[in-house]
Amino acid sequence: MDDVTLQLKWVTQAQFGGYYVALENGFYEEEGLNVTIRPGGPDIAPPQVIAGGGADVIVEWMPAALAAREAGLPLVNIAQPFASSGMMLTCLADTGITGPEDFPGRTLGVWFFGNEFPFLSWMSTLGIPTDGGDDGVEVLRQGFNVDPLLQRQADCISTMTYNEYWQVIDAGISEDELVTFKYEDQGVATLEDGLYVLEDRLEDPEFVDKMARFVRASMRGWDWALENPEEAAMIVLEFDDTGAQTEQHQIRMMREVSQLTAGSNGALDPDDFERTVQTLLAGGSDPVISEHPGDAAWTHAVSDLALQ
Amino acid sequence: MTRSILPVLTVVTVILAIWYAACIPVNAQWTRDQAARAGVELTLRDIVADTLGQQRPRLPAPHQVAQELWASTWVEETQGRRGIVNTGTLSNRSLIFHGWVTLSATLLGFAMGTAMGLVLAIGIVHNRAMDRSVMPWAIASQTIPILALAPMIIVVLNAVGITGLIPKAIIAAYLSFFPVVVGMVKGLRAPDAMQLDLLRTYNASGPETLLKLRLPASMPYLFASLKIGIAASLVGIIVAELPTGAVSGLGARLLAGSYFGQTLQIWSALFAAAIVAASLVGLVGLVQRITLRRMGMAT
Amino acid sequence: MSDAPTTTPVIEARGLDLVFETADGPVHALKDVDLTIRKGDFVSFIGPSGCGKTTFLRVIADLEHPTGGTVTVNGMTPEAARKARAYGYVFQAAGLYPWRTIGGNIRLPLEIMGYSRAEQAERVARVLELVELSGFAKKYPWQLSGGMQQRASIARALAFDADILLMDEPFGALDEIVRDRLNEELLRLWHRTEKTIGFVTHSIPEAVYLSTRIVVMSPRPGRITDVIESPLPRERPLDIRDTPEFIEVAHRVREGLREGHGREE
Amino acid sequence: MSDAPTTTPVIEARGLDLVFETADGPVHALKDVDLTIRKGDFVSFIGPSGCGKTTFLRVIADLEHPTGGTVTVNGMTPEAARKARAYGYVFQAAGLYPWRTIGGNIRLPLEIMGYSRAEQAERVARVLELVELSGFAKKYPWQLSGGMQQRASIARALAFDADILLMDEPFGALDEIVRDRLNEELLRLWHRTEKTIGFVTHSIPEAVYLSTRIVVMSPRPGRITDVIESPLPRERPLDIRDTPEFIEVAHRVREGLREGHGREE
Amino acid sequence: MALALTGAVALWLGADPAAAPAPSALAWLLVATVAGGMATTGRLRLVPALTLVPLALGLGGYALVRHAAPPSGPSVWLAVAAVWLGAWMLVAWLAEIRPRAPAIQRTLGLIIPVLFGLTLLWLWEVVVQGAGVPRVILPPPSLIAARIASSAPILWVDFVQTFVKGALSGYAIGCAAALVFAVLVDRSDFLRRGLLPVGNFVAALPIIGTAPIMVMWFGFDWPSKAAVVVAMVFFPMLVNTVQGLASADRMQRDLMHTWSASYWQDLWRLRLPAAMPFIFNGLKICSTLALIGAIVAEFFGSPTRGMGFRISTEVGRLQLDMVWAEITVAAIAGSLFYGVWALLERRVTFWHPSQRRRG
Ligand SMILES: Nc1ncnc2c1ncn2[C@@H]1O[C@H](COP(=O)(O)OP(=O)(O)OP(=O)(O)O)[C@@H](O)[C@H]1O
Ligand SMILES: Nc1ncnc2c1ncn2[C@@H]1O[C@H](COP(=O)(O)OP(=O)(O)OP(=O)(O)O)[C@@H](O)[C@H]1O
Ligand SMILES: Cc1ncc(C[n+]2csc(CCO)c2C)c(N)n1
Ligand SMILES: [Mg+2]
Ligand SMILES: [Mg+2]
Repeated sequence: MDDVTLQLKWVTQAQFGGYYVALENGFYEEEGLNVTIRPGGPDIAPPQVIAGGGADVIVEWMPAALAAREAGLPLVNIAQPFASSGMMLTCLADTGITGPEDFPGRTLGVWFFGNEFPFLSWMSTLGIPTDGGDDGVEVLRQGFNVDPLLQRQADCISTMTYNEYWQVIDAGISEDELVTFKYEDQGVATLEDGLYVLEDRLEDPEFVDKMARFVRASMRGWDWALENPEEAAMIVLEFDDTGAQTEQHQIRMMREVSQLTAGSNGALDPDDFERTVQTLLAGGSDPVISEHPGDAAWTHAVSDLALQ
Repeated sequence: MTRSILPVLTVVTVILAIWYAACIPVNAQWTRDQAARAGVELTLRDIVADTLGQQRPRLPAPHQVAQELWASTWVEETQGRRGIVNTGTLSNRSLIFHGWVTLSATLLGFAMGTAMGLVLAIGIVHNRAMDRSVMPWAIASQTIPILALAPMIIVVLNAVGITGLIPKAIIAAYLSFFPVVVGMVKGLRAPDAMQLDLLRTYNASGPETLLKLRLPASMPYLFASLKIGIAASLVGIIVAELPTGAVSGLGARLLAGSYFGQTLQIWSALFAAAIVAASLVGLVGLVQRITLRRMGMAT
Repeated sequence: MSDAPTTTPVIEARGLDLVFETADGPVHALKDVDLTIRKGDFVSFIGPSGCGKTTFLRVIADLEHPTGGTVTVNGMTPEAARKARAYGYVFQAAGLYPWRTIGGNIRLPLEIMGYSRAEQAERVARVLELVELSGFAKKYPWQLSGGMQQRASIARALAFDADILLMDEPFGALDEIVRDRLNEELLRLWHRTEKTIGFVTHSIPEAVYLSTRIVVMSPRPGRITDVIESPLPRERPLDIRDTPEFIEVAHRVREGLREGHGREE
Repeated sequence: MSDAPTTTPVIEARGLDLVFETADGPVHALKDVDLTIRKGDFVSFIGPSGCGKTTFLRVIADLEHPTGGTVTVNGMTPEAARKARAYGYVFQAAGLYPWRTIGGNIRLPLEIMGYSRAEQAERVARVLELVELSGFAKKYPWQLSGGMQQRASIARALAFDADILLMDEPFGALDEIVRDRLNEELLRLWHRTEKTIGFVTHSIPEAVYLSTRIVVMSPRPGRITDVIESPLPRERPLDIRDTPEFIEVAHRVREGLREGHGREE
Repeated sequence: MALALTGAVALWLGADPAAAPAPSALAWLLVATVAGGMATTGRLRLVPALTLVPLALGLGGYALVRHAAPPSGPSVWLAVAAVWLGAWMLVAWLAEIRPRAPAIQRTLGLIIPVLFGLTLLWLWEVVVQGAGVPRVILPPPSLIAARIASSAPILWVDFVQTFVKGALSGYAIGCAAALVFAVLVDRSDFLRRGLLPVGNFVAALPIIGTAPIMVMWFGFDWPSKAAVVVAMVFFPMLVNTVQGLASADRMQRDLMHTWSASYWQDLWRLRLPAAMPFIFNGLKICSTLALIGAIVAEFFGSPTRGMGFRISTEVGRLQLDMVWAEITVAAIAGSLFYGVWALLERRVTFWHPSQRRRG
C-alpha cells in the first residue's frame, strides 16, 4: 500500500465528492493506495502545505497555481477533473445592475487569498479600476458567507454555482430577484479544482505511477458521484467532522458540481490551459502572471498512464 | 455564593430584556423585505413574532440560542444518530464533543504558556542580560498576528511529524505566555525594599529569594495574569482550530457556521466557548481564593 | 568590660560618607564617620531622627553602599561578612512576611541557613518563649498587635547564631515592663554568647543601661558627635539605674543629644 | 481640670466586647470595657502589648465593630461620628501613601474635607513646622527615616480641626528631645483648642505628664484594670516630672502595669 | 550552573561522531562555552570577556564561512551555536555595565535588545539559507527588508487603516469602557456580585466568533475592527482594574475611612493611585492584544487595504516576503505603542517598588 495525502482547497463538501466517494467505496484501496484527505479552510493555502511537505497532491485553482509557480514553487498540473468554471458574480436585481457596464461606482464582494485572480483579470479586460473611485468599483474582501448581499453591504458578491448561490436562494431571495454573471459566459473563465504536485517529484517514475493510480481511482469516484449524486452527497456528509453541512444543500451541490466535471476524463485540455493563461496575462498593468509559464506547468504523463 | 444569585439574576434579566428588545429592530428589515417580496401586509404583532423566530437572524433571540445549545448538546447526545447513547462515543455534531476538544487543547496550551511565562519572568527578574534583551522581543512577539503564522506553524510542525493537540497548544501557549510574563515581572518585583533586605542579611541565594519571597509576594499578580492567560489560551486554540483543517473544536464549529451563514450555530458555539472560558476563569478564581486563604492573605 | 579591652576590631569604619541622590538635591546621610567596635562590645546609637543611625547600620550590613570611606566587618568587606552570615538584623519596622505565620516567619532564616527540621522547631519554640509569644506561632502577622509584631521580628533575628547583632529600635513599641524584661534577656544573651551588638534606640536610660559604649549622632549631615564609654560594670541589675554613675552617664548623653538638636535650629 | 468636671460625655463605652474569630480559635481582644471620656479630657491608654489598646481606639473610630456592648461618640454611633469627621487618627505605623510627597500626604485630608487651596498650603506649612519637617514637604515617604515618617503621619492628623484626636503610639519612634518637645506642643494644642484626646503610649512618664486620666489595661482578655485620675494641674512645665505627685502617679501606673503582666504568667 | 550546562552540551556534541569533521568549530564552541560560563557565573570579568567575545564571534563566523560550502551539516550548526553563545556573552557583559550617566544608560538600554535582535535575525538568515527552507514557507530577513523598502506606500496605507483607525480607536474605547465598568462594579456590592460574573462571561466570548458578527453589524470598514478590538481588550483591562482597585492595604483604607472620605474621594485619592500598577499592566497587555485583534478581524471581511487583509491575501498568493513585511511593521508599531505605555508607567507609578529599585 502506498500512502498518499491529498490537501483540499476548502472544507469537506460535495465540491470534492469524487475523492470522498473513491475513498469510501475502496477505489483507492483497489489501486493499492492508502489515501488521507485533509480538508482545507479559509486560511489554508494548499501550495504552502505541499511546499512544507504536508501533502503529496493538492486541489487548487489554476490561477493560484500559476502564481505560485511564479513565486518560486514549481507546481505542475497532473489532472483536471473540472472542465468548466463555477464562478460567478451575483447581484441583487433591485440595484439596477443589468450588465458589466453598470459596475463602476458599485461595491463588489470578492474572495481573496489567491482566489481574486479571475476577478482581477475580468475587471482589467473590462478596463474597470478596482481601487475605488467614481469610475472604478469598490472591492470588499468578502468573508465566508453570503451575508454582505443579504445585509446589502455589497451590490454583488462572488458565488459558486454549486454553493453560495444556493445559500442566497435558501435565505429567501428568489432567482428572479438576482442577476448573475458567470465567468464562463463573460469569456474570462479560468480552470478550477485541478490536481497539482511538485515538479521535481515527477522525475521519480514510482511517484508518477502512484499518481496515475490516484487519478484513475479519483476519476472513478467522480464518475460514480455523477451517477449517484444523492449517495455521494451522503458520503461527503459522513466525512464532515464539523457536522455543519446539511443534506439538502450537499445533494444539490453534488448535482451542480456534476455539470462542471461533465466533459472531463481527468486529462487537462491544453486549449483550456492556453485560454486560462491568456486570460491571466491580459490583466492590464498588474497582470496575475507576468509571463507565459510554458508547458512545464502541466503534464499528461500522469493522466495518460491513468487512462490506459 | 448564595448572596450572588439575586444580583446575577437581576443583571441577567435586564440583559435579556435589552437583548429581546434589540432583536426586533435589528431583524425587522429582513422581515419587511420578505413580506414585500411575498406581497403581504404585516401587523406589528407579526413583525415581532417573526423577528424572534427567523432562520438566519442578524441577532438571534435568546431563546433561539438556548434551544440550539440544548439541541446540540443534550438532545444530540441522547437522541442523535451519532450520540453517545446510540454509539457509545460523543457525537461530532454535539457541542460537548467540540467543547471537549477545545478544552483539552486549551488546558495543554495554558500549561505550556504559563510555564514558559514563569520561566521567562523569573529569568528577566534574576538576570540583567535577559531583562535587557528578552523583554523587548517578547513584546514584539505579541504584535505578530499569530493567525497569519498559524498555518505555517502547523504546516511546519506537521512536516516534522507533530500533529494532534500540540500544534494548537503551541499557538495557545504563544498567546497566553505574554500576560504571564508582564504580570509576573511586576509581581516578582513587588516585594518592598525591606523584605528584600531581610533576605540579603541572611545571604539567601537567588532561588531562595524567589521561592520564599518573590513568588509568594507575586500571588495577586500571578492570578490576575493566569485569568487573562487562560482566556487568551482559549482564544488561541479557537484561532488555531481554523487552519488545522477546521475539523473539530469550537473554533471549527464557529467557522463552519460562519461559512454557511448559520447565525444560530455561530451563536451557540460562541456561547459554548464563553461558557468554557468563564468556567476556566472561575476555576482560576477558585484556586486563587483557596491559595490566598491558605497564605493568610484573604481577609 | 571597658577596663578589660578586647583588641579585635569587629566593625571598623574610617571616614565613612554616604550621600543619597534625590530628585530635589543630594542628602548627606553620613559624613566622615569613624568608629571601631571591638569584639563583645555593646554599642548603642542615639540621635535625633534622621541623623543616619539606620543608614549606618545598613552600611555595616551591606544594604547600603557608602559613597566614600571604608568599613570592614570581621576584617572583611561588609559583603563578605554578609555572605558569611555574620550578623542578625532587626529592622526598624517589623517587616514580617504577611503570607507566613509568626512561626513561619521565624523559621524563614533557619530554612535558608539549612537547619534541620527538628532544630528549626526547637529554636522557634525557644525564641517565641523568649519574647513571650508562645501561643502565637500559628497566627498571621496582621492578627497581632504592633508590639507583638515587633517582638516576633526580634525573635526572628535571635533564632540563628550570628556573632553580630544589629538592632534598629527593636523595643520602640513595647511597654516598660516588657521592655525591661527584654533588656535583661538581651544582656543575659550577650553575656552568655559574647555577641557584638549594635543597637539603635531613642531611650536614653535604655542606651545607658545596655551599652558598653554610647554613640551620639547629629543630623544634617549625619555624623558622630560623641562616643561615651560606660563606666558601669558588666553585671547590671535593673536597679543600677538609680546609681549616681548611671545618672551621670545619662546626663552626658542627654546633653549630647540636646546639642545635636540645638545645632539644627 | 479634674476638679472642674465637665459633664458632657464625648466617648462612652458600656460593656464593650470584641472577639476576633481566627483560624485557630477566637481571640477575646476586649471584654466588658466601661469607660466615659468627657469633653476636654486627655486620656492615656497603657498596658502590655496585645491588651487591646489599638482595638479599643479602632472601635471608637468605627474601624472595628464590637461584638457586644455599646459605644457612643458625641452621643452618636461611631459611624455617625466618623461621618461627621469628629476625629483625627494617628495610626501605630505611619501609613503614608507612597505616591504622594510628604506635603501631599498631609494635604490629603484637607482636600477631602474641602479646605481652600490657600488654607491647605498654610496648614501644611504650619504642621510641618510643628513636627520639624519643614524642609521635607517635597520628599517621598520612602526617602524619610522611620521617625520622620511617623512625624509626618502626626502632622497629617493635626492638619485639620477635629474635636477628638485618637493617637496610637505616635511618639514611639522619636528620641527623647523631640518627644519632649512634641509632648509640650501637644499639651499646648490641647489647652488652646479644648480637644478631647485618646492617646496610646508605652511610656509611663509620658502618660503621666500628658493625661488627665490614665487607663491601665491588661491582656487576654483585654480589659480595663485601673483608671487613674491625675491630680496634676492643667499647666504642666516639663519639670513637673520631678514633683512627688508625679512620681506617685507614675508609681501607681507602674504597679497597675506590673499586675497586668503578672496575671499573664 | 550555566557553565556546567553548556559544558555538558559541548561534551555531548563532542561525543557525537557526526561532529568529528568539524574539530575547529568544536574547539571554538568550547572556548565560547568557557568564556560564556565565566562571564555569566562570575562577577564582571572585564578582561577575559572583552577579549574573548570578539574572538569567539570572529572565529565562529570564520568557521561558518569555511563550512558554508556544503550548506548544512553539524559543523555549521556548531559554528552557529558558537556565535550565538558569543553574542549572548556580549549581551550579558553589556547588561552588567551600570554607567552613572543616564544618557549612556539609555543608549545601552537600546543597544542591548538591538544586538540580541540582530543575532536572532542573523540566526534566522543562516538557518533559512543553510537548511534550504523554501521561500514560500519562510523567507530570509534580507528578502523581507528588500520588500519593505519597495512596498513602503502600501505598508503605510495598511498601517493607517488597521492601526490608526481600527486598533487605536478600539483600544481607547475598550480600555475606557473596562475602566468605567470596573469602577461601577467596585462601587456597589450588588453590581459586583451581579455584573462581574456576567461581565466575565460576556467578555470571554472569543474574538474569532465575534468578528463575523461585528462585520455583519458594523460593516466592512474599520468600525467593525474597532468593535472586535473593544471586545478583545475589555476583559484583560477589567480583570486588572478590578484587582487593582482592591489592592490598597488595610491601613491605607482605614485612613480614608477615618476621614469619612466620600466614595469619589476614596476612588480618586486612594483606589485609583493604588490600582495604577495593575491598570498599566492591563494597558500594556491590551496594547499588543489590540493590534492582534484589529489584524485578525480583517480576516473576516474588509476593504482591500489593511494589514490583516494584506497578510491573508499575500499568504494565499505565496508572497511571504510581503507577509513578513507587514508583520515587521506590526511588530514595530506594537512595540512602540507598548513602549509609550511603559514610559508613562514609569512616570506615573514611580513609587511602586518594581519601578523604584531600578532608578
Ligand atoms: N532611600 C533614601 N533616599 C533618600 N534619602 C534617604 C533615603 N534613606 C534615608 N534617607 C535620608 O537619610 C537621612 C538619614 O536617614 P536614617 O534613616 O538613617 O535616619 P535615622 O537616624 O535612622 O532616623 P530615625 O530615628 O528617624 O529612624 C534622612 O535625612 C533621610 O531623609
Ligand atoms: N484582625 C485581627 N484578627 C485577629 N486577632 C486580632 C486582630 N487584630 C488584633 N487582634 C488580637 O487582638 C489582641 C489585641 O490587639 P491590639 O492590637 O488591640 O493590641 P495593643 O494593645 O494595641 O498592643 P500593642 O501595644 O502591641 O500595639 C491581640 O491579641 C491581637 O492578637
Ligand atoms: C477565505 C476564502 N474565501 C473564499 C474562498 C474561495 N473558495 C474557493 S473554493 C470555495 C468553495 C466554494 O463553495 C470557495 C468559497 C477561499 N478559498 N477562501
Ligand atoms: Mg531609623
Ligand atoms: Mg497597638
